[in-house]
Amino acid sequence: MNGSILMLVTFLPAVGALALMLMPRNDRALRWAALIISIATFGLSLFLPMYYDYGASGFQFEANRNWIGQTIHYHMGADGISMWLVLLTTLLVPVSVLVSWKSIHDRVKEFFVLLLLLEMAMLGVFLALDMFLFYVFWEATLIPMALLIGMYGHERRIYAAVKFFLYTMVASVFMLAAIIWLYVHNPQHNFEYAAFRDVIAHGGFSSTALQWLFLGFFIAFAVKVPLFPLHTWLPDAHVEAPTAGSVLLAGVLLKMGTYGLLRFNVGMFPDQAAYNSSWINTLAVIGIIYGALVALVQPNLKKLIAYSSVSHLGFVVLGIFSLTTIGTDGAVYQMLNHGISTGALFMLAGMLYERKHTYEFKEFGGLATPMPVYATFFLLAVLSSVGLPLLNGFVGEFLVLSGTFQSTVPHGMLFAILGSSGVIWGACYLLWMYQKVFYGQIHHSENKTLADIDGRERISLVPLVVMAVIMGVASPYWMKSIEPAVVSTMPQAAGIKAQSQKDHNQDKLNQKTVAPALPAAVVVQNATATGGQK
Amino acid sequence: MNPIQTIDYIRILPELVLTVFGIIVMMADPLLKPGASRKGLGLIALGGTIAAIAATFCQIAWSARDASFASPGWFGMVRVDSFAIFFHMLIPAISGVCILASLEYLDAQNIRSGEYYALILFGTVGMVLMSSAVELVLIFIALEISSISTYILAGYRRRNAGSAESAIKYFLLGSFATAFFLYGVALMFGATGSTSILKIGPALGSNPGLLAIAATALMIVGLGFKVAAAPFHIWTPDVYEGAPAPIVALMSTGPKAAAFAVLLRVLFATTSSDWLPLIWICAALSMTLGNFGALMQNNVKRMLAYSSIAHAGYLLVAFAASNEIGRSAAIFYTASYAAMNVGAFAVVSHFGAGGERYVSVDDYSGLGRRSPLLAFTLTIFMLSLIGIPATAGFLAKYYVFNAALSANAHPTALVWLTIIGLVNSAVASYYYLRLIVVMYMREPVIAEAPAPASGAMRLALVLAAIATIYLGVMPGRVLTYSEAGARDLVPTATAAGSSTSGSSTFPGTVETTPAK
Amino acid sequence: MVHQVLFIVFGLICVAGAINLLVQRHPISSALSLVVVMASLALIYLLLGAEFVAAIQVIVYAGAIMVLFVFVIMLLNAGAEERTRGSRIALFVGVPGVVVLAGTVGWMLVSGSGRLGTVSISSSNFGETHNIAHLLFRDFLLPFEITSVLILIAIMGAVVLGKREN
Amino acid sequence: MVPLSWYLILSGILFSLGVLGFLLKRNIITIFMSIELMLNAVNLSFVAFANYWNTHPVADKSIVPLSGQVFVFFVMVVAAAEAAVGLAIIISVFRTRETLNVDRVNLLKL
Amino acid sequence: MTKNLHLWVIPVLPLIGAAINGLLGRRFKNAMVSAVALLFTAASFAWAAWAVWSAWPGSGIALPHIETLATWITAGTFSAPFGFYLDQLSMIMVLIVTGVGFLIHIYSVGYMAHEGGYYRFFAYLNLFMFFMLTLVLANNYLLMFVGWEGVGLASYLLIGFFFLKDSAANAGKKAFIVNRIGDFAFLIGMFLIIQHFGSLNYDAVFGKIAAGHFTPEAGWGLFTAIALCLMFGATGKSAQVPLYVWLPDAMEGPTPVSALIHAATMVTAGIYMIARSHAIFNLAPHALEIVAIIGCITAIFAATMGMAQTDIKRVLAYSTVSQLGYMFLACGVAAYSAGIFHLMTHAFFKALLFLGAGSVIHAVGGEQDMRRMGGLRKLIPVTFWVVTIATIAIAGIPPFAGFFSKDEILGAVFHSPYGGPVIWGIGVLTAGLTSFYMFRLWFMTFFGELKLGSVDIGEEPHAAHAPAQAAHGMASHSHGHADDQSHGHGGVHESPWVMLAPLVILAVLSFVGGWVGVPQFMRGHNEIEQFLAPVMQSGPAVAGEAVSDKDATTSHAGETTPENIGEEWLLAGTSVAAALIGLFFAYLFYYKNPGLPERITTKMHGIYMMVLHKYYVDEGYGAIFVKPLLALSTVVLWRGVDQGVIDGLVNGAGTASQGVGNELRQMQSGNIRSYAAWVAVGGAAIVAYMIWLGVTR
Repeated sequence: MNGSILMLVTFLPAVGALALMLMPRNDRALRWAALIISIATFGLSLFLPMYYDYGASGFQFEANRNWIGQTIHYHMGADGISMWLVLLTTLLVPVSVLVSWKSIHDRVKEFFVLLLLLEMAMLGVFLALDMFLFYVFWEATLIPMALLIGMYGHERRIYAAVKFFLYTMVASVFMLAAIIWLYVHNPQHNFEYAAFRDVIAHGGFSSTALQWLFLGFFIAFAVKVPLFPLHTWLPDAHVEAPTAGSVLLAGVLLKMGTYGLLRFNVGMFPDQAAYNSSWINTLAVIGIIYGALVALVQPNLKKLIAYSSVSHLGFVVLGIFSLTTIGTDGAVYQMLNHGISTGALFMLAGMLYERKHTYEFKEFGGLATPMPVYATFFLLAVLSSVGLPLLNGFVGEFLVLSGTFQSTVPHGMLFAILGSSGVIWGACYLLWMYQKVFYGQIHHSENKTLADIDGRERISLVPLVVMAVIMGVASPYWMKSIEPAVVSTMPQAAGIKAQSQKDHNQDKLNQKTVAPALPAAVVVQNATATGGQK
Repeated sequence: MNPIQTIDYIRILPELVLTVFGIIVMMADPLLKPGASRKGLGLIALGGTIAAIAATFCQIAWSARDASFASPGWFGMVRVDSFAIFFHMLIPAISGVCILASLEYLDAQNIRSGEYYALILFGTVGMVLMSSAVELVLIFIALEISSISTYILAGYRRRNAGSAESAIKYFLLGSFATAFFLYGVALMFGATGSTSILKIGPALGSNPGLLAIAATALMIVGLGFKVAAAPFHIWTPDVYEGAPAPIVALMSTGPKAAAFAVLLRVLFATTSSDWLPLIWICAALSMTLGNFGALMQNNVKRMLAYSSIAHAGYLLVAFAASNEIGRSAAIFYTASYAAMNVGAFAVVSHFGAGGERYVSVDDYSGLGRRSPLLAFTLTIFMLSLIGIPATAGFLAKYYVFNAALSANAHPTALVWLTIIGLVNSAVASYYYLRLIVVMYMREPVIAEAPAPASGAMRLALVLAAIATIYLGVMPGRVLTYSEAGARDLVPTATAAGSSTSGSSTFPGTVETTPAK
Repeated sequence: MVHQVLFIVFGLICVAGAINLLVQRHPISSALSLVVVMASLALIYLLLGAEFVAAIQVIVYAGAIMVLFVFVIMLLNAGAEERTRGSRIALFVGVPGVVVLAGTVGWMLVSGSGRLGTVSISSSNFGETHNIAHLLFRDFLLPFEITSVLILIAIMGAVVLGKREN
Repeated sequence: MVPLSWYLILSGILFSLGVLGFLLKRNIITIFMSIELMLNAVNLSFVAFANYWNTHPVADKSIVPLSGQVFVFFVMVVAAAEAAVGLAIIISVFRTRETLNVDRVNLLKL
Repeated sequence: MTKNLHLWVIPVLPLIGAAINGLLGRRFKNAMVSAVALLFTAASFAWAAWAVWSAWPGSGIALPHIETLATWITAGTFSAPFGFYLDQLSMIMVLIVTGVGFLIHIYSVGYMAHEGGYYRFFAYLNLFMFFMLTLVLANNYLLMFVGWEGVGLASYLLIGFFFLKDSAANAGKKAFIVNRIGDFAFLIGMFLIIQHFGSLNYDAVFGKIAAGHFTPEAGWGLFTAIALCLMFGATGKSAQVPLYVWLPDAMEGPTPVSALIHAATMVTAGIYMIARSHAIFNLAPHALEIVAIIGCITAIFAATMGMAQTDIKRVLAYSTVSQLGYMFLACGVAAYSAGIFHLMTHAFFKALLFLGAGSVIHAVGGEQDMRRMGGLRKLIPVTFWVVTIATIAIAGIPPFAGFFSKDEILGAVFHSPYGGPVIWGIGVLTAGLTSFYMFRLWFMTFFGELKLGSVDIGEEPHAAHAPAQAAHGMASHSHGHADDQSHGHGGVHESPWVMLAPLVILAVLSFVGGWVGVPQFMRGHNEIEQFLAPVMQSGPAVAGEAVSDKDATTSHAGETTPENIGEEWLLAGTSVAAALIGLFFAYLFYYKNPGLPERITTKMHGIYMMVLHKYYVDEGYGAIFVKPLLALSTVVLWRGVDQGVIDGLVNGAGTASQGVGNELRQMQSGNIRSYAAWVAVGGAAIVAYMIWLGVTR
């Protein structure tokens, strides 16, 4: 199992897309072809966890060849973080092919071609270890997604597509500038992630320069996440996007943002990350609460889920910028969870749309009676999204929050407490939504005869629900590969504690109440520290 | 003994070949029936461009055999170094594709005269010569050849008032600018007693006198006009709108590339770098004016005209970097821009149909449904113009900004220029995207479906698309050429590089980043 | 001394002709004043010891080119131009620009006049035709040949654009 | 003995008048004439410089003062060519627009 | 090598039952469904009994007995297992849960027989059993939290069982969210524990404490913080002030659910949690203080509200709240075992009361308003007798169960530094009120004459159900609430034995249940005290000093000197007296001359209205929290910030740049001379600039 596996996984969808382009416009055949290709990709990607060396940290399955001259390489590799994100992607794509089975009947070929191209680009983003390559894939995700929204969306689809495109485009040029700047100042004259890391570490750049670079990367990722003030493209994009689009947008594209924050902002700029953590965490917490509150009052099912994403991704960012191993583990896990639970929610919303052609709550109500199975699936998705223990959502949220709570970044405790209030809000808006859709009397007579979900839809939902349960009870299986990756991405998790303890006094105070009474506390800290290095 | 050797003829072989073919076309034209299609002549002209490329290969072979080939010939008039050879390759290729696009176009516009192709070929002679000329007078004449031929071609749709107007505008303003250029040449002659670029540089040294400075300024005016850089860009939209689409394809790339070649030769001849701030300003202005001007355009040709202004701006960023990377970036950019822009205008000229009826953005609505392939190719070109990765446009931009950031003269200023450029390219994505949006996301507004593209047009589109993708994915080979060209351009690249960091009154050259 | 007087005289005639070109409203008068400018320039060329150039200045410019102009004016029987206010820019932006341009260049020349030194009617056979010919057909052979292409284009262009629609 | 600068200033004046003519004249043909005026100005400075370099011989043998006059020759050729083409274009404009007033030739704008 | 009891089986069995019924139940017959449900519950009860028996103190298995199944979460240095913890405390709890739970399952078979969604009901019920057992058997706080949240979910589902009724759906949602508010605090508490103990396992945490380098905090410190967080969590689950509001609404659920979840088991989870964390509480005097006060307030507050209710189930609901207040009070005065004791007895008699009430409602065909009842004594004798027993028990009249536990608590309160005579007084008063409203219920229901339908006050029957009956298999036609008895059985009738059997068993328990805790001064041995002692003592002796020597004197009154035996008798006497007074007034108002209440209420109308409307607490919460929050979200955040500010800026930037574009295009006037002007100006500028440069150099 050498690097070739990653190349296969990444480019099989592209090849498939090419094949689809050449196929005749026979919708049925096209659907099946797309399904087979995406499932094949998923099957292929299963090799990664199978042959992953869980003992080792760092990147595996690496492939590194010259691409353009000596400077730009085709360098791919997977570690515990990217591997699972890859699997998430390859899992969600066949699923979204299934949900688009009937809902897409016009320009089917283009749709699946775009879908597969999108998959290729997304996989590339998670696997690229050469910053240039990374940027190439990063931008490459933009077009297919924008087209998917714009070609297959609903009424205001064009506005949404353009908004999505411009938001991301404007933001990512800053990242490009930062990347080029780093390349220019990189003595090795290449775009290697590792090389960038140590040129930043030992390049002796002024902190001002590093701060600007940090921000350059940050803005690009913050828009994708999306972090609080930059989130307004998300609701529009989601509401207008076709179901498959929403699933992948929420399930994977947003993760690209958090992945970037973790891998690059924190991974390459440890000191800046610590230095900026407080306002970033503030934004994250605002996002958590703000997203929830706005979700609470949405009259539109999909908008509600979209805003809930803002809230959930807030947890992820909080976890990453808690700069603790636990918090970041939780954040990575939460990425996967959100992909699964929110993906499922969007699929369910889409199924409802296929039947009712609206997302407005006032059109629903009492649907539990005509669609019991659907209601059950929906309930499970909601619960996993609410973060009910024994479902996946809880593990992530709990680790994020407890990580943040113990973190020594400024006001860690405060952020954790505010963030924890998310559990209340989550319950509020999601149960509210569930009640609006399923409980009470049926007000619209046509709803009485709505068909329950059929076999295809069940098949498309089952994997996600099952994963939600498994990931809720068997998290160590994932952690054993995620944690080493996290540790090697942010070895400073321990270091920062030490130094930031010096310069954040209010944190010292927190400790003081304990320190005399409780050597245990200190023990824990050191333990985490050592845990960091190992 | 005869001072003119074979090697000298080889030095101008492409020009000779093109001239010969041009004359053939010209002679053959009267033999054809007045009403008959001139496709045949077009094919001959195409053969001419191909032959020119072949001639260039012959030059390459020769230069490989004979080291003295790269030294000036014709009594120091031309210098066929790898820089010149790059453009000897590029420009005939551009003309060839434009001719391919014209074959169908002329019939569609029902223009029945073969001079068209002859003019393209002669114009190409001028452009090719511009890239290898090292003597201001020769440059001037070559410039005039290419300009005058494009003046005429711009006015080729004689039934159409717009075409005539664009011709007159282009002609008057062009001559106006040429006069400035010429005045500059005169002053340069006065300052140095010579007009050979090779002699000017040493004569001026790094601290030229006022005359020389004024001369440089005036020449920048003239050439800035030709490359449509702000503040001399103003003619572009009108001329491009009126001129026949394939000709726009040509003149937005061919003469531009040649003019940039001249600009490179002229600016980097003198080791003084007084012009850096000017170029900085021109670059920033061009990018901004171009992109913002295009935002609200509803006429695709005008929109692309503004975009070409903006792209001239990006290219000038590479000049502003004024280092070897910058020069090679500029050379590469001309090629990439040629690839995508020729393609885009080829699509426009095909879609425009008879009398160029359909040139507004809305006309493109639903093209994605009605002729997916055409839409797809146009999408490729648009994406490349936006600068989406895996297209020529992206790599070209990347190299330009890379050059700007790696410059060691005024780093801060260039960082800002880079930021301006990147933000601009983000803004620009809006109006390029608009075309994609209407093609794929709106329903058709015009009844008749676009006529199927002729074989030649298909070929032209495919070539342009392949070039765009190739330069975006596998640019290695072309890059090595452009780097070689950059090296030959200024034999003492290091000297130039160091001198760029010479004294200058450019604002805000504060080092924020102590690069180790 | 003579030289100076002659220069001043013909210089003034030049400028006067140029200004007249501007103020005259009928193209024909403008054309004729341009002829005046050219003629007097030819004389100034003589002062500078450029016989050949002076000659072709009269023959080619004043002769051929201006005749062409006049011919076209007649062809299109262009009347006196109407003073339309098409462009305020030209007036309020362009003219100051020109003033600045002239000012700077002029200032530059005046200030540099000391360094530039003087010119005189050279006794040498400088500017004689055979010297020029030698230069033209040897050093400038390539440009000379290339001009043929230029002229070819010009002719073709004139034909293409001028010929009646069929 | 006339200072070179006089000639240059004269040419400068003529050039500026040419530019002014371009800006202020309305008749296309006249505008074209002003361009010719500009070219003449340039020629003047060429010739003047030629004479200057001739009277001030320099060490560098590669400098050929007379080339200044040769340039004038080329400029005239170009001017002639431009005249031919330009007038042809003017004619075709007149055909389509029935006017020679530049202010009326503004179909293409914005 | 201690014997492996496979404790995990106890919770998992009901889970399997839930899974089977949930996934396949729709295809099953009701008989099949109930068979599955009962089977797995019974099995779980049996297994629990076996485990308890074989782990009984002195049986060779060291207590606490910990079994770890697998790691659940591990990250950094933190790790939480699927681990189970059996000690005396969890023994009691697990037996109560499985035992009572099993009885209620049986009862439900009869009670729910005619409901739609039968399988759904039992699936939820089993699911609840699973989570509740996880809660009591967990060996770490995180796993307890699993159960904690899980029971919340189950109660959400069961309260909302009749989801066609908006009131039911709302009540379920309210319950879940209010609980979540508590859970939020619980989470914070856990974070604190992790941060300072590095683990959430009981043995680790309590071990560290038992190792004893902590003295009780003088002021507000870490332990107070932890304790308060946990306490707040408990107030959510155990329906204490200020989070009690969900419990009365929870009565929307089917009656067996009210009995099982909202009386016997789930609501006592808070008490269990505090008792479980007593070691921490012992170190936080202030926290204990607050717990005591909250308990006390809740007790009296709920009792007063209970007096005015006319819905039989709501009366019981408020009485539950008030009884839970007692238990809180007990914990507050560090008399944990007393609290657990009351928890147990309360489980018996309150479950019995609810089931009895259910039987009554069943009998009168869905009527819940006591004012429409009366004279049922003859018609449903069995129910009458069992309810009587339960009433006496809760009223705290010896020798019934309630008396002993309540007496324990009051005694402890009286002596405790956190309690004292005042709180004790309130406790006694509450006891009186309890007995009053319970006997009020008793008289109104069983005496006088039946006035079914005659009185037309009280909440209107829910029209919701007319369509519901027609509706799908899932829809409930909820005869429990339908106001007509159109289906099946006609007039008032005794419930079937499948329902009565559990009642009888529970009646026996609520009679004798208290005898395990007869205090020494009554010549008893207070077995339960002894039994729990090892657990409660596991709180560090050092920490104990301040606290537990006092509660030693109180709760092990046996070891105390003769003269306060008298005092003990006195205390006991007072509470009994209070109960009897309550009984007397109830007799006076609701049996002797039923007109009296009206006159009183009209006389003191204001107070009555306030009490009747539960002091307008719900309305208050609505006005203070809910409405402003929604308004804020809609107006300020969504419309204001999101669409107004941010999108405004974004779109504004877009339009602005387009405007700029338009302005710039004006340069393109189309006039050649203007163009030339621009070129000339540009040229002039460049030349001027360059020359200036040249000069300045």
